[in-house]
Amino acid sequence: MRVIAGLLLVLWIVLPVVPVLLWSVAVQWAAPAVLPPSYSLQSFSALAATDTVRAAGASSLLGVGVATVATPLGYLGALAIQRLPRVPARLVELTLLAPLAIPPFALVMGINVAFLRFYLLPSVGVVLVLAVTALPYTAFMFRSALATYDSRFEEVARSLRNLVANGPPCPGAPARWCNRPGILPRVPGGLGRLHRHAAYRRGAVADASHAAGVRCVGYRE
Amino acid sequence: MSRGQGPTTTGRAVLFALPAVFPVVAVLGVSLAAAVLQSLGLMPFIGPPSFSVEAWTGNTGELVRATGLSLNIAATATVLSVCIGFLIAAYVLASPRMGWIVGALSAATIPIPHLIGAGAIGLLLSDSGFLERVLGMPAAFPALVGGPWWIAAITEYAWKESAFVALVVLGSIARSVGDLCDAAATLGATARQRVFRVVLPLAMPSLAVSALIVFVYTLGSYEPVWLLGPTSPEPLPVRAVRLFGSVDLTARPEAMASALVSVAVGAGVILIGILVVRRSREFR
Amino acid sequence: MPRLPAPVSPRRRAALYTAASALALLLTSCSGATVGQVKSFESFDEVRAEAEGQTVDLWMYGGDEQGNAYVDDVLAPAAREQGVILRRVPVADTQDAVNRVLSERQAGRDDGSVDLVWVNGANFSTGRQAEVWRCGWTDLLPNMEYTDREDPLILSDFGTPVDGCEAPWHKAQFTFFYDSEAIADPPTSLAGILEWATANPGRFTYPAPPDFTGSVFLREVLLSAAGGADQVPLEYSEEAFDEHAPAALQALSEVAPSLWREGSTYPRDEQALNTLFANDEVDIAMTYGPATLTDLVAAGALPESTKVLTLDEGTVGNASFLAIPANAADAAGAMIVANIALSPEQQAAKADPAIWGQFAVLDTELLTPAQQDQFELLPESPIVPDYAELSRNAHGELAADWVPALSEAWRQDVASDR
Amino acid sequence: MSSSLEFIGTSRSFGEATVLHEVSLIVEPSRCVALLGGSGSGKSTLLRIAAGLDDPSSGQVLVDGGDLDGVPSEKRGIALVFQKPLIFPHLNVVDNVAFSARMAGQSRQAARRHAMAYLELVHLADFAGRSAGRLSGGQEQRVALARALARNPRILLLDEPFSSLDSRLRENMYSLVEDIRSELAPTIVLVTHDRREASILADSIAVLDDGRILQHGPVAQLHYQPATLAVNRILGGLNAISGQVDGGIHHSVLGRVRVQPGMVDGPAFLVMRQEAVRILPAGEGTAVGNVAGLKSLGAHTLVRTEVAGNDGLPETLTVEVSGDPGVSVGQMIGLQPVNGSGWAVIR
Repeated sequence: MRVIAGLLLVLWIVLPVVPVLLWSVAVQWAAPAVLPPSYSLQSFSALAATDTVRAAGASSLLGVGVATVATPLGYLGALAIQRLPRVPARLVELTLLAPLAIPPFALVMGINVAFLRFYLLPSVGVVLVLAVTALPYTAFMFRSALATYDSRFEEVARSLRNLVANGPPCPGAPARWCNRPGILPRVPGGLGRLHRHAAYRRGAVADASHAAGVRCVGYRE
Repeated sequence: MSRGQGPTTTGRAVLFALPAVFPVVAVLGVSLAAAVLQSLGLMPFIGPPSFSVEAWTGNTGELVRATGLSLNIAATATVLSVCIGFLIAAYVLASPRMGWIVGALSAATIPIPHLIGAGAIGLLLSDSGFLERVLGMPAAFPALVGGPWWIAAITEYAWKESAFVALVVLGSIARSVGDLCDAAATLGATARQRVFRVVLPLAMPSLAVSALIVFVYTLGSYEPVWLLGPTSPEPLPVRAVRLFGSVDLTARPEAMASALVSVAVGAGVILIGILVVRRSREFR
Repeated sequence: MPRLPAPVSPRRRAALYTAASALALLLTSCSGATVGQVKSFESFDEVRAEAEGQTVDLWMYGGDEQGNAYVDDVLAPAAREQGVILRRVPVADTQDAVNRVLSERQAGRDDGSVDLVWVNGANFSTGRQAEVWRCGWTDLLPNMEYTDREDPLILSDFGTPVDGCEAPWHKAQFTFFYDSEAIADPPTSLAGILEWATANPGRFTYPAPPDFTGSVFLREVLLSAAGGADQVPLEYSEEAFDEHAPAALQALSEVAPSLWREGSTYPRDEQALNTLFANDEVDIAMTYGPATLTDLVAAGALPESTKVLTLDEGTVGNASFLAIPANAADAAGAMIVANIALSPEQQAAKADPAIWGQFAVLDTELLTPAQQDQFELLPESPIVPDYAELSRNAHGELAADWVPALSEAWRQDVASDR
Repeated sequence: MSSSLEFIGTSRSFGEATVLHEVSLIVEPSRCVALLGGSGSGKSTLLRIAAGLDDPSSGQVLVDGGDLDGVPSEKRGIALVFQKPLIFPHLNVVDNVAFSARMAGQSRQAARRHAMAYLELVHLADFAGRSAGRLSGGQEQRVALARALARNPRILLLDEPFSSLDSRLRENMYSLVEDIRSELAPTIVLVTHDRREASILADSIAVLDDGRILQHGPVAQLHYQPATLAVNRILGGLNAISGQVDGGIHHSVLGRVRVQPGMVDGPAFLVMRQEAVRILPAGEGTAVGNVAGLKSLGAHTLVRTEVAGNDGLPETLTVEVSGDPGVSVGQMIGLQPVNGSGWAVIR
């Protein structure tokens, strides 16, 4: 029973990819042939073409650019939401959520002219728009990361800073921890979460969550 | 909680908020303002600007129909994504070996763009597509791509977004759910009961949030409905993009009106969603 | 702890002001932006001098692999020999390039990123309305001498006078093709095709307008329903539309239940129609670029039994052009490219079915014998007859304004019906 | 409703590492056995195997003589209280306690009524409507206990349930367990690393070390008659004096001490609990020691003495004295076992 459920889920996930994979090695493949009559790796040679390589490079650069902008901004936004009084915090929260509601095509249709008018480099404009659409995700990921930290942590950091201010060196902790309490000590946590997120994307999630949760339904297999 | 302790902390917090808030407000503000102006005929390509609500009132029936269709597609896709996503998550938690495979495969589909996903679903479900060929080209093969029920488009959304839902759910409960399931088992809960009486309620908050995101995303997404839907009727994004790209320069205001309706519906859904989630948390 | 109301910090206020003034700037100068005076050239030598070292961005539909390869491998090297770097910018729809130019004009930019566009009649007309094209430059091109100045296809584009605002590139003839294994005795007129479709339910369809090919089909039905190409005025008017469109729409509505999928949906574009044809779902298909058929059959994308179907009453033909936006940053370089593209060598290379197979716009009688030989020696396509045969009884395009009007009417009456 | 629980040759390995080595143990109905051992000794694994949350690599688990192999956790009728309370966050207090009854198919109302009785037992009836997040640690653990008991388990397994509580709360929990034992008389297996807790709560203690049961017996036996040096150490015994047994008498720096009958002749350690030695003025007692150190335990003091006998190397002997020991470092004192005989172990 459980095996059947698993196979169905695998089928659900994999089936749409199958024709794509087959087409990628097919020379020609007209109906009603269930499988391509002949195979070739020729289409993959296009991967080495300069156009493809350039496009891949541009995409990667764009991705890196957007991540570089959206990650720290999201972190700062999350920090602000955590520290601001209730009403302004809500406002910031809603503002950072707002790009979710706006479909990218609508965003681009409207802003195109403004970018041109301000002589914004096209690449900068694209990064800006994509970063804005990515902000809801980074901000809220950092928010939940920060929420898991006890506020006591902040108090410890604060008392450490007082120690520094009053003379004695910060005991046992690198000086940078004392100088910027509440910021640096937390970043690794947030980044850790990011890394975990990245790991999820690579499929490692199954492993991690598994160790924790395998036992849920069946204790034996 | 120690938040908002006096003006200096608040001031610093405002400073933190600015770099994130400013670009959002600027980009959204400018693009929405430009869209509103264009929809009202105040930013024409040719001729002097002249105020007109024609783009909004000229074809209200079609605008309403497009909105209804978009809402229907988004709602169906969201329900499917949430159900299947939860099943995937529950299965990953439940089965040691197979679960690992299912989880890894599911997570691997997340970086695939919707456009590619739409192409894949098209190859799979279209007339004389892969599925029909595998089934031996039956005469009764239903019109999935371009059919009246938007099945291929909705399947594409469900396929891509169920993986997203599963990822969010696993990320939020994986740490606590194992122990709680142990506790439930020793309290007499069967496997089924553990899934629906423990895992499901635990996953509820992340399911709600991901449902909201999926709904708003599918509402405003263009490629899958354009590639996999029928020629007519049109959902909002398809209508907006078609009019935006029309050779008829006077169609631009209507394109903007369609886009703005899509924005308004998305914003409305998010607001309602936030209220509902808040309310249900208070009731607990 | 009681929550304190947040004081609006000066910085925040400053940010608000910045945003507001940015918007204001946008609003005050949002319309009627005028592009700076277009620099005109007195002679082609002047153009040559200016063009040296320029990089020309040619925006063109990117979905035709043979066309892409021709530009990259044949045209661009020839341009480089004359000191101009040619860069191909692929777009999904030619209107995207026009939109880009329009947006730049709206933003008052005179350093436009589009230098050269492969336009079709509808886009050209749109751009003319908005006055975004540079005009009066084609007479400077030395290679224009090989074209027939009286050729109506070159004088007007979809009913819009060309006026030296675009340089001809190649000719195209709307063409049907069919699967000779499925149809032994193909119809020979458009009315015959519709009859055949009714008699063979589910075996025919056409791309949904506003797709380019679908729009052409619509116009052909309009002309056929009106009793011939000479019955419909080229100029668009509401009266002419109301007189002739209903019959065409009725014919399409009547045939719709017999189309593929009972006409409940239509293929999105020419590629989608080709896929249906290749998968043996329909037996007749159509294209405005018959040149591509040879390669598609050779590559196996279309069955070997594919045959061109010529109509007794002829089909619509046009020339496609290269246009230069008025705000192009590298207009001189663009002219150089347009001139090279018109050269007999390039036209002959492009006409080779193995390269692209597009019909030349040159008048062979104006060529030297050596140049004529280049065309004589071109291999013949096993699928596509020569231009003379394809364009027999051909008629010209209706004015561009017919295009959106027909598409919209089709969407309302035919597509939404089912 | 109480049952017996029996492990027969239960082993468990994870890959290369073997956590349990053929553990055999019998727990009689209504008795309370404490599994005592340090971290990593395998005691929690043994409980998880009993509860069905883990499978033994080999061996059997029997309840009332019936083999549990293949019986899923939820059908075993064995409740487990974990180190963490593991309160269901989506349910309030009473619904947490009512969980097992709901899973068994009872109506919400009946399940809650049933649950209230157990909340009263743990003195939390007033908190029934409270959400799970708003309880203190001690309250959470009491809810967990009530929730486990509400299942009417044949056997109750407690996996260090009180280790995270402060000492006063812990005392309260001990008396709560006493109440529960006298009222419901469940069979209990308690896992703990705290020998005091084991001694207070359990009828017998099984000492687990490195996946093996070293000794299982009544509390007093474990303390005064340990089977090995390790058991002595785990139960807090500080003294092991090397020497020789000859004819039932142990010879060492402490002199001649009568040991248990049946002890074979040869080298052996004399184990003598620190509480079982008395300090006397110098010159009295069976041995003479030199006070080497004093360590206060509050009301008690540990006096570390060095004893040098006629034969052999000097040995350290620690004595636990209540109140002020009245000695100082460097002072010579006399030492004497409280009851004239001692207990010898070979290793």
